[in-house]
Amino acid sequence: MEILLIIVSAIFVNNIVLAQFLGICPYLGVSNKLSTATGMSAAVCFVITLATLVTYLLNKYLLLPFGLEFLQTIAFILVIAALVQMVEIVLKKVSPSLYQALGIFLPLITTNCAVLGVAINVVTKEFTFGLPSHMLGLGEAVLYAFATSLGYGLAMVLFAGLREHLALSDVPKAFRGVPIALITVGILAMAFMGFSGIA
Amino acid sequence: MAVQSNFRNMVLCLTAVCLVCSALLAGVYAMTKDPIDKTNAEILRASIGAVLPEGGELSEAKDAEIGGQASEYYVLMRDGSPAAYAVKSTVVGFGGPLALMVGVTTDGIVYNTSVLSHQETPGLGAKCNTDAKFMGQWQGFDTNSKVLAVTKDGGDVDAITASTITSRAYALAVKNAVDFVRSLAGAAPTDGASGASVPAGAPKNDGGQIDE
Amino acid sequence: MNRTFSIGGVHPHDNKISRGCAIETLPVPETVYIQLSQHIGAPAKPIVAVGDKVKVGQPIAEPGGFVSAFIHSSVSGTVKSIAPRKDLAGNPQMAVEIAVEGDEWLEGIDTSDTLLTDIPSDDKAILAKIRLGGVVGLGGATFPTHVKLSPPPGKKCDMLIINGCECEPYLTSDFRTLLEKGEQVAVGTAILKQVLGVDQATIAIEENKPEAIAHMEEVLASLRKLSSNYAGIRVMSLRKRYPQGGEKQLIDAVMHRQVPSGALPIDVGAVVQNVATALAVYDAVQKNKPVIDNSITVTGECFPRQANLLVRVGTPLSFIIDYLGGVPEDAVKVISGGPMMGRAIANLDAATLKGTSSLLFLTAAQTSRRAETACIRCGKCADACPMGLEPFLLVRLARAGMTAELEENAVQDCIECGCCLYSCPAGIPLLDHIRMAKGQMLGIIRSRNAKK
Amino acid sequence: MSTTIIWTIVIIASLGLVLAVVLFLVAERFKVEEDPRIDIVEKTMPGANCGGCGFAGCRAFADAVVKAGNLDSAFCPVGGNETMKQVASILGVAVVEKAPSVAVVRCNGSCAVRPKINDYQGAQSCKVKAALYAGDTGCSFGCLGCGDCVAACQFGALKMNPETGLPEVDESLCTACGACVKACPKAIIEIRPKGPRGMREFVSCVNKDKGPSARKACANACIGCGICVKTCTHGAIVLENNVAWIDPAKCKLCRECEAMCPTGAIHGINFPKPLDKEAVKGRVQERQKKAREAEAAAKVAVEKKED
Amino acid sequence: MNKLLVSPSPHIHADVSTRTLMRDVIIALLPAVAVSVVFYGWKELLVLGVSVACCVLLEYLATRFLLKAPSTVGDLSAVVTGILLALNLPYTTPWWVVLIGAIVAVGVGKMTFGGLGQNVFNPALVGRVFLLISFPTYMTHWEMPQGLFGVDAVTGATPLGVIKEGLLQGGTVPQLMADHGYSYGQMLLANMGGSAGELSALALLLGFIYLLVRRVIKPHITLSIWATVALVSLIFWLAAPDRFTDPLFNLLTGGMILGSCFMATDYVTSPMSVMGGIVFGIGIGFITLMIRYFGSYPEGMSFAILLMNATVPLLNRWFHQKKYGRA
Amino acid sequence: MSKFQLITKGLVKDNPTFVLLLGMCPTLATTTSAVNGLSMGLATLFVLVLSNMAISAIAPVVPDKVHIPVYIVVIATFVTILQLLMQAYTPDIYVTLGLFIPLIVVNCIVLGRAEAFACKNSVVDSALDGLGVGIGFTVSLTVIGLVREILGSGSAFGWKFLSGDGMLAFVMAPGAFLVLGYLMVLFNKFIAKK
Ligand SMILES: Cc1cc2nc3c(=O)[nH]c(=O)nc-3n(C[C@H](O)[C@H](O)[C@H](O)COP(=O)(O)O)c2cc1C
Ligand SMILES: Cc1cc2nc3c(=O)[nH]c(=O)nc-3n(C[C@H](O)[C@H](O)[C@H](O)COP(=O)(O)O)c2cc1C
Ligand SMILES: Cc1cc2nc3c(=O)[nH]c(=O)nc-3n(C[C@H](O)[C@H](O)[C@H](O)COP(=O)(O)O)c2cc1C
Ligand SMILES: Cc1cc2nc3c(=O)[nH]c(=O)nc-3n(C[C@H](O)[C@H](O)[C@H](O)CO)c2cc1C
Ligand code: SF4
Ligand code: SF4
Ligand code: SF4
Ligand code: SF4
Ligand code: FES
Repeated sequence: MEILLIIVSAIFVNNIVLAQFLGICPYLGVSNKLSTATGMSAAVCFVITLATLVTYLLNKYLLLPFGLEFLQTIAFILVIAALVQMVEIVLKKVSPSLYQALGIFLPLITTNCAVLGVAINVVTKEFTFGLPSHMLGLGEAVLYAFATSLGYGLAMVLFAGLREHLALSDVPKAFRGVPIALITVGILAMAFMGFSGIA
Repeated sequence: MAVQSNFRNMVLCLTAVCLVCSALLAGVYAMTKDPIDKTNAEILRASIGAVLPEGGELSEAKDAEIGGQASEYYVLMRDGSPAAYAVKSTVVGFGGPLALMVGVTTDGIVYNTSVLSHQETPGLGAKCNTDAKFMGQWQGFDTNSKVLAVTKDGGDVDAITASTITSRAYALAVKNAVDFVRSLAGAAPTDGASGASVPAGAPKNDGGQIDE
Repeated sequence: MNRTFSIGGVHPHDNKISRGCAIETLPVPETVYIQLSQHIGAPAKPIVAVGDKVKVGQPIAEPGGFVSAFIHSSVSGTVKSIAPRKDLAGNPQMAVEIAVEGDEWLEGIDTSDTLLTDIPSDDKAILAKIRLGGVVGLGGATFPTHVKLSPPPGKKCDMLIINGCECEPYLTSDFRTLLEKGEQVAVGTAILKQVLGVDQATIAIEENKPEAIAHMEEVLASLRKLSSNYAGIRVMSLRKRYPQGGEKQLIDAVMHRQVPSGALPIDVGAVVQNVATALAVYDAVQKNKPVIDNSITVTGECFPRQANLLVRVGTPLSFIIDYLGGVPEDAVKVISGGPMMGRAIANLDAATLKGTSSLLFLTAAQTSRRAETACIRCGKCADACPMGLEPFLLVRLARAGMTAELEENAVQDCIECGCCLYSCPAGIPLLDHIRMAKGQMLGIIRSRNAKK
Repeated sequence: MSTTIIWTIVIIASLGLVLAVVLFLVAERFKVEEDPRIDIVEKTMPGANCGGCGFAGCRAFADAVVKAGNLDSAFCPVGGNETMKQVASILGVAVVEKAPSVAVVRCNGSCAVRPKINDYQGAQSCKVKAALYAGDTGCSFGCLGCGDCVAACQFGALKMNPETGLPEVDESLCTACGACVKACPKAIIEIRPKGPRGMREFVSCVNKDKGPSARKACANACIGCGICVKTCTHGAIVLENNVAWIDPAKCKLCRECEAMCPTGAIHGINFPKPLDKEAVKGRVQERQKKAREAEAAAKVAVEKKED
Repeated sequence: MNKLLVSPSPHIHADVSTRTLMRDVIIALLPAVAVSVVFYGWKELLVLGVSVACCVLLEYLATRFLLKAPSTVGDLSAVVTGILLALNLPYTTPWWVVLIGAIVAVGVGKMTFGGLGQNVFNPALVGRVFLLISFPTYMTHWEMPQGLFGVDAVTGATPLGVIKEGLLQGGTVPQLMADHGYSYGQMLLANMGGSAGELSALALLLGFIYLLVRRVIKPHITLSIWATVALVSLIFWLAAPDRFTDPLFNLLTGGMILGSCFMATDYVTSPMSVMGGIVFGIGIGFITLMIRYFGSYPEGMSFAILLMNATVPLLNRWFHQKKYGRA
Repeated sequence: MSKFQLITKGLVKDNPTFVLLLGMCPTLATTTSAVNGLSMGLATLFVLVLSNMAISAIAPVVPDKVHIPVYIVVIATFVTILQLLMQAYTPDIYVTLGLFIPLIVVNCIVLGRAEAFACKNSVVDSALDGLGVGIGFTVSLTVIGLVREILGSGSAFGWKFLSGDGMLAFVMAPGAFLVLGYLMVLFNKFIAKK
């Protein structure tokens, strides 16, 4: 039940894009086509989950013991940057086809604040999920990160579908492109508010 | 860019930059550590002070379980005996944890409350931290004569318009604090007074869930 | 419940107001203009010269390629010119101009009314007669019939369908042909059946023509008594729905088989021929009479006189119209063919072709297009499309020039039936755009196949 | 306190060290595989991706020229010689200059001179219209006026003139990409060399009908009378299928044909002075008379000799 | 006749137009409008009037000045939006809140996207949800007029709201239903409380049947919503009848009928193919129930429809009409 | 480009919010009121100026392949310094802006300026560039915050002119997107005049 709650909360209720405002730049940037959006979502899923795992451990076994919480920002971003690069290398070597599909998005992800945002959130924020508020354990943290990135993917794929549709519509000139995209996300965010309080 | 990369200068450069930066950071950290600690302490003291009467001597934080959660409280000593308690009480509101500091005098009267943190909706639940009428009613709320529940549930707490959930949570947090103070004093919890019932074995009642 | 096809379709009011008019023979005009391209495929090559005397039924042009057909003189007289002349769209087309002198028929043509029910047994000879008779499909596509009757080796025909649906509103010439020349159509069907080597033939008629259905059943019953050639031919009544007469829809309705995209009817064992084609086959094979005339419905509520006319090929349209009383004041559009698939005529001086089936006069109120407004995505076009396409989508893609997506969404399958444009509440010129996109797509597919 | 500071430095510095090593490996493993010149060439291209060069967009063009190593079969009509020079310098080859060209509309059957005989309802597209019938006017060759060419032009160089119902080319914007030529179902638009200072002489009609019917359909039609052919002393005019065409390579811009054309189908543009039709006509007639006389004289001479 | 008219085939057209379709929807909504005016009186008329007038005016202004095109108010779609928005609001909504709702519905939800046919979200629902979020007080609190069917209507809460509140306070469903005297017959005829569109299921169903008979809409979306709601709530209800409301209750309360018959079926914002429509309906039914059962809003229909609106482009991509002669 | 242009270009021509579409997350998340927007803008400005200066100083000696990590470290350092300072001296604002302070590290504006400008220009120019872009960002955020505050809370810079609430949607997530979308249209139409 608790696992279900974490998942539902992360994907729908506290959707990372529509409710938490993280990772908006690539969300607006690479959602023009459904195919790229899907690729980007998959890449984000992978990186967020992995980065959270690594930074969680880094925080727990390196920063906390030495009382260095204030280094979270700099340490996390360094690790994330390195991680993304490593993923790129490994992917290119191990599975060129996957690299073709996802690799091109990896550089974009370094400056995606969703990755750092989730990593920091997981180690600093208290979560409730209808339970006493608490910090997340490792398993929960990774699950939360994964579900959050699924939420990113969901928002991304929906949005890409909408944008592909809008690209073929007669949107007034002044609104074409980013403005109509923003307004569409606005309404989408409104619809997602319907999930609020699901617990 | 000016410099051609090779193994040595890459490693050297990055390490050097890290060294310099971390040194800088460490310096600033050392510089700001005291002010930060002081600010945090001040915030805490301010929130405690706001809910307790003037005068007397404040104790260090003491750990306790309040409303089923690990929390802390402070004792205001006057003339060698406790005069009032400042209790940190956390419950789940509409949008997430709602943390209050509740000042309760030994005779079970709420001196004042203040919101430490909340995640309620702006314009609705968030008014628990801004609405004068709602906040004012806690000063001198006598739990011996009044019932700590919103009027809708048969209590004496006037809810924020359209935010019964937040108001209920608020009331519960105060009640938890008062109950805790009473248990310190060995008195019966307010449940008896209010007549509200806690369903036995309700699944999440230890989580500060509003289950009344 | 009668059978019908399984996807889409519409129910326009059938308006068959000329159904009661018996076929009458139009007098021969003073001059005819016989176009050299009256069929799908390469234009025919003239084999007469200016000044030559010709007789009725004399070949004046020979096929210009494999898919092409003979063309015969429909009158007797002198060849005046062989030159470009504006066709009914106003585009110049090569045509043979013949000044009429008398009505002298070529020897060997049987002009009597005797019904000949005995079918020659030599299939090769029959095919040759059909070819030499210049028979082409008269159901609209004017595809040379002898080509259709020679299926590629290895492909077997299970069912011959004679298309008597005439599902277009207003048209009645096939109906009148069935009523008045039912016997000849039946014999023609038997000939086609024999050539194709099939056991089964179905004469498919929509239920709104009960007289024709009854008549054909009678005719077949009596013919069956004469010869075993007529066994296996039956009449099937179909529900009234446009475009039932579309080849693919008809095969679906009659045989419950669907012709795969890009394939031919023969790939699912079907050959479809129009009623008038069957008659033309009878004439060519039994009577040695090539295609020199055909029945044309002249109709329209605003038109003073409804008629079904037997018209010599090459008769100027204006001659027909004047014969019946001239163009009415309130008509704004004259259509060759039915209101759903016919072509609007831009030039009334043009002459009839073998495939001309009707002249329809419509008023502005009847035909004007609605002003185009935004697509409301009601899906009515998709519901109506008998090919299961999504016209609203095709048009969006076509306007954005998204060729790959157009192919994915099967624009090339469109049969141009017009159901989509007919149904659209927003007045969007769906078919106009789809037709263009389809043409472009077929070009792309063709050049791709050529490369392979 | 001081341990915190030390650990800060140690942890961040070692993180940096590890990272640097990793990045070095990245740098080692990934050498540039693609010819970097492709990117550079692509950047110099105009980026219109119009396909006017015959390749599938600017990138494909860049790829092709870099791989070929020369510019023999490639020319970007949009960027023109300017761009080609830059590309050539990137590739280190010489460039052959091409005469700058521009689109020319070869129909001058404005609404005024070409009466309508049909009305049209349907999608406003020349292609749709052309597939349906010959056009609203008696001329089955002329402009249909729905502006497919205008829509095809990415550079905004074409505009419909509502008065004439014909498209007009803005020469300053036209890049001679030829998109309009492909779009026009009536093959009316031609890409022609711009000519010295933009001066051009061309037959603004493509009607292949015989004289009388062409004339009947449109007062400005080329009726194939051949006067221009006879007038031109440079052999620049060809008459084929009842319509004349001026070969820009041979045309010397004397404008005599323009003056002589009985229907005004020949147009000269960008000439500094308006054409004094009568004067030129007189001059030509004079010359032709002389020529005829000379010829007659020669004939007489020949006859005499024979006698 | 001097000039022949030439156009591509076909040369005749069915006699439906956007305007006649919208007119039919308006006719279909009349019973519900009538019932609501009878029950709620002039206040409801005011809400309807402001909503329709403002929607139409805004569409007019937007087409003329934003799109610089001929006005499209003649197609009546703005009237439909106006009526549906009004039916989605409590009758006590102040006029200026209705005004804001109409501005958001037509201005943001429709005209920003380019007007009729271009929008991706249901305009009336964009308006309603915006108001719900912005003015929760007005949208969830009102006084009841005197009941006509002898029902003591004192609380301002809808049955869904009452049950939600009651459950939060530890009540059980059967007990709450009995306490408030809810009966299915009353819900079908005139279910006091809530917005005008929640009033009478019967009046709405009447309109729905009219639309079906006139072939304005096909029933697949509506039916799949109903089926999903019935099935899913049946499962929950059987599992815990104290905690979860029963299928009939869920079908008859809240915006279920209005939403499933009139709003989920909006052409513009629903999938084109039948299969897509069924999936769309299943999604709406499921999300509605999840919000009703587990969310903090008592009613989830509007959110569910808006959310599924967002999936329409994907559904249109994944589900197509069955094509002739293709596997 | 003159020094004056360096400072003013961020307002219109290279406006990071409306033209370059960078740093969208803080733009949307922290603009619930004019003051919040202003604070976020200033915080970003602080990091921008300092990191631009630092990076332009060290750029000549940074090997090409590690320049991104180096820049990130530099930026992260300034962000952390900012965090510490804010915690110490402006705790209220620190709490309000929350997560979005550390996220300045990944704000594409900061890294973008480093890459596009600082590493090729002098320290002074880089500082001015950071200042210019930072001012553009600050002004944009303040305007967005102001609009959202007026519509959502019925107040401006904390001064309440409506007794009740505004339209709450504007202080929540949907309103952020909507306001940015419509402001962008107005910006393009009336200010940038594209
Ligand atoms: C967007 C939104 C946010 C809400 N936020 C709160 C809140 O923060 N606190 C609260 O008690 N109720 C909040 N509510 C209202 C509850 O959903 C519910 O309607 C209300 O608490 C019922 O209590 P009432 O009896 O005061 O109407 C919110 C409602 C909406 C639509
Ligand atoms: C290029 C082409 C080739 C054809 N080849 C054959 C054929 O080999 N066998 C056959 O039975 N029909 C053939 N057909 C005829 C078509 O199947 C069909 O009968 C004809 O196009 C008329 O159909 P319609 O009036 O429904 O359009 C061919 C048609 C075309 C256009
Ligand atoms: C939409 C559509 C409707 C058609 N309707 C008829 C019809 O009513 N009667 C008919 O004989 N042919 C009709 N045809 C032509 C048939 O598809 C087919 O070409 C013809 O029956 C083949 O016979 P033929 O080769 O003898 O002409 C229609 C074609 C299409 C595409
Ligand atoms: C069957 C039908 C249902 C409609 N439902 C709605 C609706 O729920 N909300 C709305 O704003 N407009 C509705 N309209 C009107 C119109 O389609 C809608 O405003 C478009 O979304 C505007 O582009 C409906 C129209 C029809 C024909
Ligand atoms: S014309 Fe083509 S797209 Fe339109 S209904 Fe007919 S087959 Fe379908
Ligand atoms: S019928 Fe017309 S309005 Fe309806 S979906 Fe098709 S194109 Fe759009
Ligand atoms: S006018 Fe024609 S050739 Fe010139 S730029 Fe436009 S499309 Fe290209
Ligand atoms: S020039 Fe050609 S494409 Fe252009 S409007 Fe005329 S006919 Fe159409
Ligand atoms: S600020 Fe750019 S992704 Fe968040």
